Amino acid sequence: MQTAVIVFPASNCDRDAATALEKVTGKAPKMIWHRDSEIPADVDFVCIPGGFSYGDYLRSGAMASCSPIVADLVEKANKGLPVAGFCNGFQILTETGLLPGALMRNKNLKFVCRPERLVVNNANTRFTSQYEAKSIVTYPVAHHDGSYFADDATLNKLEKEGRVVFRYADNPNGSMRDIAGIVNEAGNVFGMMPHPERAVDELHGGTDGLGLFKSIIESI
Amino acid sequence: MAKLPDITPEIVAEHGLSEDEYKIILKRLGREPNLNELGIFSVMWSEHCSYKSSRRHLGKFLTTGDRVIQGPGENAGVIDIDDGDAIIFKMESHNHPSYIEPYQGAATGVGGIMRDVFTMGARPIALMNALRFGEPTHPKTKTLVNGVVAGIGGYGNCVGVPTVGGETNFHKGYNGNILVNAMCVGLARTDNVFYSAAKGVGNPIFYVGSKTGRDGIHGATMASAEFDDESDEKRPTVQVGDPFKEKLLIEACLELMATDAIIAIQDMGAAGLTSSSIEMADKGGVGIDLDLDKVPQREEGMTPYEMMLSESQERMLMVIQPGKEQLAFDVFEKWELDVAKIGVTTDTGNLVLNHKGKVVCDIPISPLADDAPNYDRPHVKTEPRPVLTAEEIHETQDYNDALVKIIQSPDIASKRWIWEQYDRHVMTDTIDSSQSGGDAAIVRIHGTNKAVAITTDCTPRYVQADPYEGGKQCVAETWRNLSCVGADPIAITDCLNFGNPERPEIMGQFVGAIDGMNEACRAFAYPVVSGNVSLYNETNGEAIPPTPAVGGVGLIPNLDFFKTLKGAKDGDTLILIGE
Amino acid sequence: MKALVYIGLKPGVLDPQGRAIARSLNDLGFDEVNNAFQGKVIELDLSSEDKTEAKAQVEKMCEKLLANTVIESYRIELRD
Amino acid sequence: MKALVYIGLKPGVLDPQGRAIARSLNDLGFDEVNNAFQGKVIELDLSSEDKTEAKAQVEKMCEKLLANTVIESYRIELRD
Ligand SMILES: Nc1ncnc2c1ncn2[C@@H]1O[C@H](COP(=O)(O)OP(=O)(O)O)[C@@H](O)[C@H]1O
Repeated sequence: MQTAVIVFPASNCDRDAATALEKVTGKAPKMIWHRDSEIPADVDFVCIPGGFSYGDYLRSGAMASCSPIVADLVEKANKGLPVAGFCNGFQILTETGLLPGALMRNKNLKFVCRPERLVVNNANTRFTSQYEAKSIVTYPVAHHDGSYFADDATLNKLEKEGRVVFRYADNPNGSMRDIAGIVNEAGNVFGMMPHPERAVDELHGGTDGLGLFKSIIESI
Repeated sequence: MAKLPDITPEIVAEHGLSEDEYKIILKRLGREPNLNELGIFSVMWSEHCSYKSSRRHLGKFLTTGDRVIQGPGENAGVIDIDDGDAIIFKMESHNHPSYIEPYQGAATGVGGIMRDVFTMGARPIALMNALRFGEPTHPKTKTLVNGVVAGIGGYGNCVGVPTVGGETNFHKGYNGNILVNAMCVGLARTDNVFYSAAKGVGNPIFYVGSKTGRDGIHGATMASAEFDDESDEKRPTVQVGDPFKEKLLIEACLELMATDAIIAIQDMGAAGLTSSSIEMADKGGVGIDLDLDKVPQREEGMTPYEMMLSESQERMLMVIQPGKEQLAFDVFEKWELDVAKIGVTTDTGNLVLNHKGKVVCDIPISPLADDAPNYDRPHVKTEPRPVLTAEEIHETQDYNDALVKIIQSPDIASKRWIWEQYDRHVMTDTIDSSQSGGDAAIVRIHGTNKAVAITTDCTPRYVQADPYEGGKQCVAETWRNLSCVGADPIAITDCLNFGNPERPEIMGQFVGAIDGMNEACRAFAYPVVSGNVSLYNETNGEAIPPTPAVGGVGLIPNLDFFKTLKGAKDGDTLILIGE
Repeated sequence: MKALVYIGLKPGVLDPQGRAIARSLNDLGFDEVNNAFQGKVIELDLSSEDKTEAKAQVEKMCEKLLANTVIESYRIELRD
Repeated sequence: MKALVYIGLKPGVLDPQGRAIARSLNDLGFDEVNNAFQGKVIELDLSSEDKTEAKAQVEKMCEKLLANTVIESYRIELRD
């Protein structure tokens, strides 16, 4: 099982993601530099980590979504490669169009960092199979642009198809319908604003995130 | 280039140099300086760079100890935390810029202190901030708090270093002068610490980071405005920070530091290119020739004066090992930073600046440091306020009401609104932070079972009542806070914020506080390894309360043994220790 | 040539920035402010010669990068 | 009445956003972009009647809240 983490110049959760992946798979992920043009063929799962990719000027994730490595990622994701984006990774995935909707400035306009309780809305995905349906997990959030927006038709479709994977128990940012994480139609591309990779260590604040990484490994 | 104006007494005064100081310059040069040279002397001899009012008093501090690898005098202090690991840390003020433009002022304060730390080879692992604002009801306070907090978060969060703690006070004494003190703690290997002394002759000098613009060229620019027509276009501006660039700069510097390419390195802080080049040369006992045409420039038509005095952010200067130039270019280009070889070290002992084929400055370096003014400013001891005994205080009739009042007081009230805007978890080594309201933050050394504890403390009203006792108390409080979480306190950094040192009563507060702090440091064998002085914090003759902020760092050798506020249960026994 | 690109939120998309501005202005006593909206302007300095061509290119820039058409709409103005 | 307030950084102030945008556009192959600057537009919906009066008020709003004149300059346009 080979995992990989894409590293943009101002990714800052790349090490955190790598630490979590290594903890669960026992093997260090490949770190893929943003200027590389291809995801290596032996990679089974790609993580887009949190951070500020290219400084997040213009809009969070916008510039990263135009990078060469992301072009290759989009192509491979469309062919079924499992991909997860956390925080900035989620923003990048929506900017590429792999996931619907957009992440806007938090409703109160402030950066928010705190542990957040989340409801596992669908435990039937390859990202959440290790959780009980409707169980509550705590992951930290840390973002300025995390308010999920999509038009009603998209939101209805997401809900009908069970693609709202996580919901906030106490919405921290104004996301529509309390959406914290969603999956694409094919079920292989997942994004969420909270940080599961920051919830894999008792000393650091809890291990609720392990289930998510174990689910991914299980599914491959 | 336009002709430089003759140096008049007005120009000298605009540069903040006294007549006596100017006379020393004339004597050492044996001639009149030109405007570029005058500008360089003025920034090097400014309070900020020369510590002319404070130097002799800072010299009293205990600065050595078993674990001290580097005390004051470098970009930051370095302590040994065993196993080949070193902690590098410092605190610094960005008070005035934060009052003018709270977001950018605070942001660039965070950027500056991080550069001081990674310049020495450390990866920043934690940030703290000590903030003082005016009364909550003052019309400016709300905007200032909002902007400062957003700026600190905006910069630190983006770079990806957790902001794990701090302190915030409100007092009318800060209505016209807020304090924004930022502290950064970094992790390095003891055998890979970098210093600023430029060694060797003929070694290439590299400039890296952002381009140089006309940022923060202070009042002195009025003099330069006389010889250009577009003075409006060139008006001095507040520095704007670019945390994205800083992140790249950290990664690039650390990557190059893993090789043997760097002989010396210095960040460009206040007085950018001037102080960085002169400090490196002075410490290494060499001269420096710079070709200003090679300096990456953001704007057209920049004069040597502007380039030397610019405070553009996110820039570094380094002396590179000959033969390693290409390696340096490759690393910085990989991280998409501007990089240029702008000069060489020489054996002349002079700073020589070339611009468009002309020598525009040629001055000996040693007087800039050796002859820097060092004043023994008159000071009068602050009469300590009479001690208030418990008997003199009326017992409250309503304890509930008293409790509510205490909880409501802005100094005591929860600071959650502030620290929730700071990413406290990034790097996934934060064991305890503002979130739990503990006495000190705890940050694990990545991949190990040990941690550092960090705290900042100062109670200005104590220092105001009695500078000596108050100074002692600041240091003692950090010691207690570190001990409380189970850490062995090791060393402190400080940020001494005071009013106008030319007033004997202010100077008295300053000297008293230092003596008190030093007394505590010696009693605990708890040395000062770095620090910063911010004077002239006053408006219309009203000085801020004396505020010597202290940042303490301790070691938790084994994370199986530490304590936080978490875990108290119903029925636990409370014990009060001490008087 | 210069291109000015005005980017604003589409109607129906919540504009918390705009709201906060209106509120703050009201708080400051500017009661005449009923509503505020915040948008971006991006000024591009172009070395293009031909206006029609330039406009077509800037439109592409908007679609590819400058605007997120899920939430934003844009308007382009060219100036010499 | 509507007021449009354009706020941009003063010349000489570092504009990291603008630079990053220009770079990204170049990377995407838009070589004609020499430079980019990013500013804000704030649209105010006002219940004022008198134009001169409104303009004076909006100027006050700019000075007090909307722009930080240490680093930003602004321009006001009124529309019915
Ligand atoms: N400016 C700040 N930045 C980060 N954390 C802060 C700041 N101000 C206060 N805090 C945090 O809030 C908590 C409570 O602060 P404070 O009331 O000053 O506590 P104490 O009196 O115990 O020092 C502390 O953990 C402190 O780290």
